[in-house]
Amino acid sequence: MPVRVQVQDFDVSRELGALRAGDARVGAVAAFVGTVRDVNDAAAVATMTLEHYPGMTEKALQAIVDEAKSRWDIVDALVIHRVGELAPADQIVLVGVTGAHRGEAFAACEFIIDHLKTRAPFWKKEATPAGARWVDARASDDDAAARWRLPEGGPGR
Amino acid sequence: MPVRVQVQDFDVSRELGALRAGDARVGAVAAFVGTVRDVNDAAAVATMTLEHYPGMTEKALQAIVDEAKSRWDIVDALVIHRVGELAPADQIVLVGVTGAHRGEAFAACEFIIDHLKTRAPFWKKEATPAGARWVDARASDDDAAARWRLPEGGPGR
Amino acid sequence: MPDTPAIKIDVVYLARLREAFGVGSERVEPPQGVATARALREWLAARGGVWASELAPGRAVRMAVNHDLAGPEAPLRAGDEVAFFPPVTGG
Amino acid sequence: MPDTPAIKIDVVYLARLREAFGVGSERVEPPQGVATARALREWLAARGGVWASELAPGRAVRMAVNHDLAGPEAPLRAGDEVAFFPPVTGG
Repeated sequence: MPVRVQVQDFDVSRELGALRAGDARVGAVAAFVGTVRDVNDAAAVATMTLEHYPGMTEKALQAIVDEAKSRWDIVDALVIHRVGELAPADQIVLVGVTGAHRGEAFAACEFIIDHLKTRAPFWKKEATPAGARWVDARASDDDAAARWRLPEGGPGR
Repeated sequence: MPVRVQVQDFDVSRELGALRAGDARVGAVAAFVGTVRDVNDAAAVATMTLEHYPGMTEKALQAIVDEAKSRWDIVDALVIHRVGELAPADQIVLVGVTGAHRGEAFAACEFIIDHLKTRAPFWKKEATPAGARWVDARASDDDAAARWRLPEGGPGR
Repeated sequence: MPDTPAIKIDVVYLARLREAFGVGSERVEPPQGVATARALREWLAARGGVWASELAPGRAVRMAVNHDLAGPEAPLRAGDEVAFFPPVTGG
Repeated sequence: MPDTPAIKIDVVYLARLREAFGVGSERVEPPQGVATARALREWLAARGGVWASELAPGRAVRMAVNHDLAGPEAPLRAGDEVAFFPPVTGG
């Protein structure tokens, strides 16, 4: 299943192994793991709670994966995103992309995480010594996603 | 140990876990796994043997990792490369890069594998139904490495 | 006009908005003139108080219609699910 | 000149070159004029046969001196380890 939202942790080896299993064309696996940092905007983070919008989340992630598959010559792609309560250093998200060659796998992997950050309905709430607070969106994430925009009339999404 | 050459397989989860262990600044892990493809230039590959140049290999890999650390704001980086006999779908190489933010981790990871492909002394010999043959170097690998070249007088390596 | 039946819209609030409003979802029956996502936002803001402040035009509020991100001019139909939420922060 | 002691160089051949030459390494004592990586390559090619064909100027042969990639003008000193190999294909 290429897109999953779950409370439990994931094993990167097992997930990437399953993603590339049985396809002998695969020579390259690009992966991204996002983890809970201990320090965010200068405040120590004790725990973090991830909320999402069931129904929309899976649809948004699948649309991002489909767009990546249409733009790059890759074999397969996987997104796993955790929700619920997480502690510093916990894994949050895994993006894995398999392909025959590494350039396209890297590009598609970075495309997926950049768009997940701006289009997939997840929200982080941090518990800090000063109390709980919702994490603000970053302008740098919008910039990261915007650089993938195709020129008007360019090759399709 | 940031650079390893070994016969035995590696576990991606364990290696990436060790790489980011104990550093709460890490929020992003970019990784690349290279695997043995079953088909290379239209011939089916039965097994592959990887030879290297002991002494130079470790020095070359360490130099590439050091250059990546000097060029991007990353926390740590890891390269594991296998040698000896491998079968289709086996893992060949792991590059892992940890950082506070994903953009620099991705760039450093791709930089390392691109330069490994052109500067680290490994050679692949494939066993195919038509006999054994040394794999030819790809011009596309030289191109991939060349795009990281800094302009003359630009920021340092 | 007064006899036209009102349409029913399911509205969902997420993250900071859910907490601010104290409600995660509700079924509303806005007047017939409320035909776009923007109009629905303005109609909800007209409730005043925290509704007015959180949904004020200057606030960064994202909208989705039937689980797709939607711009302010997205048309609404009876039975649509419309979500209001802050900019996303996953990954 | 004839009395100048020859320098000793350790030469390593890898991958296809090792197989073609049937030797993985040797210690050579080239004449004093052989002072660069390029000169060593030419001196070895002068052995003829497979040495001439594999090390011919048009062949893609890479060199390393003391475990660092080296260009043809890299100077050689007594005790250096010089490696000859095809373009690398790892990763």
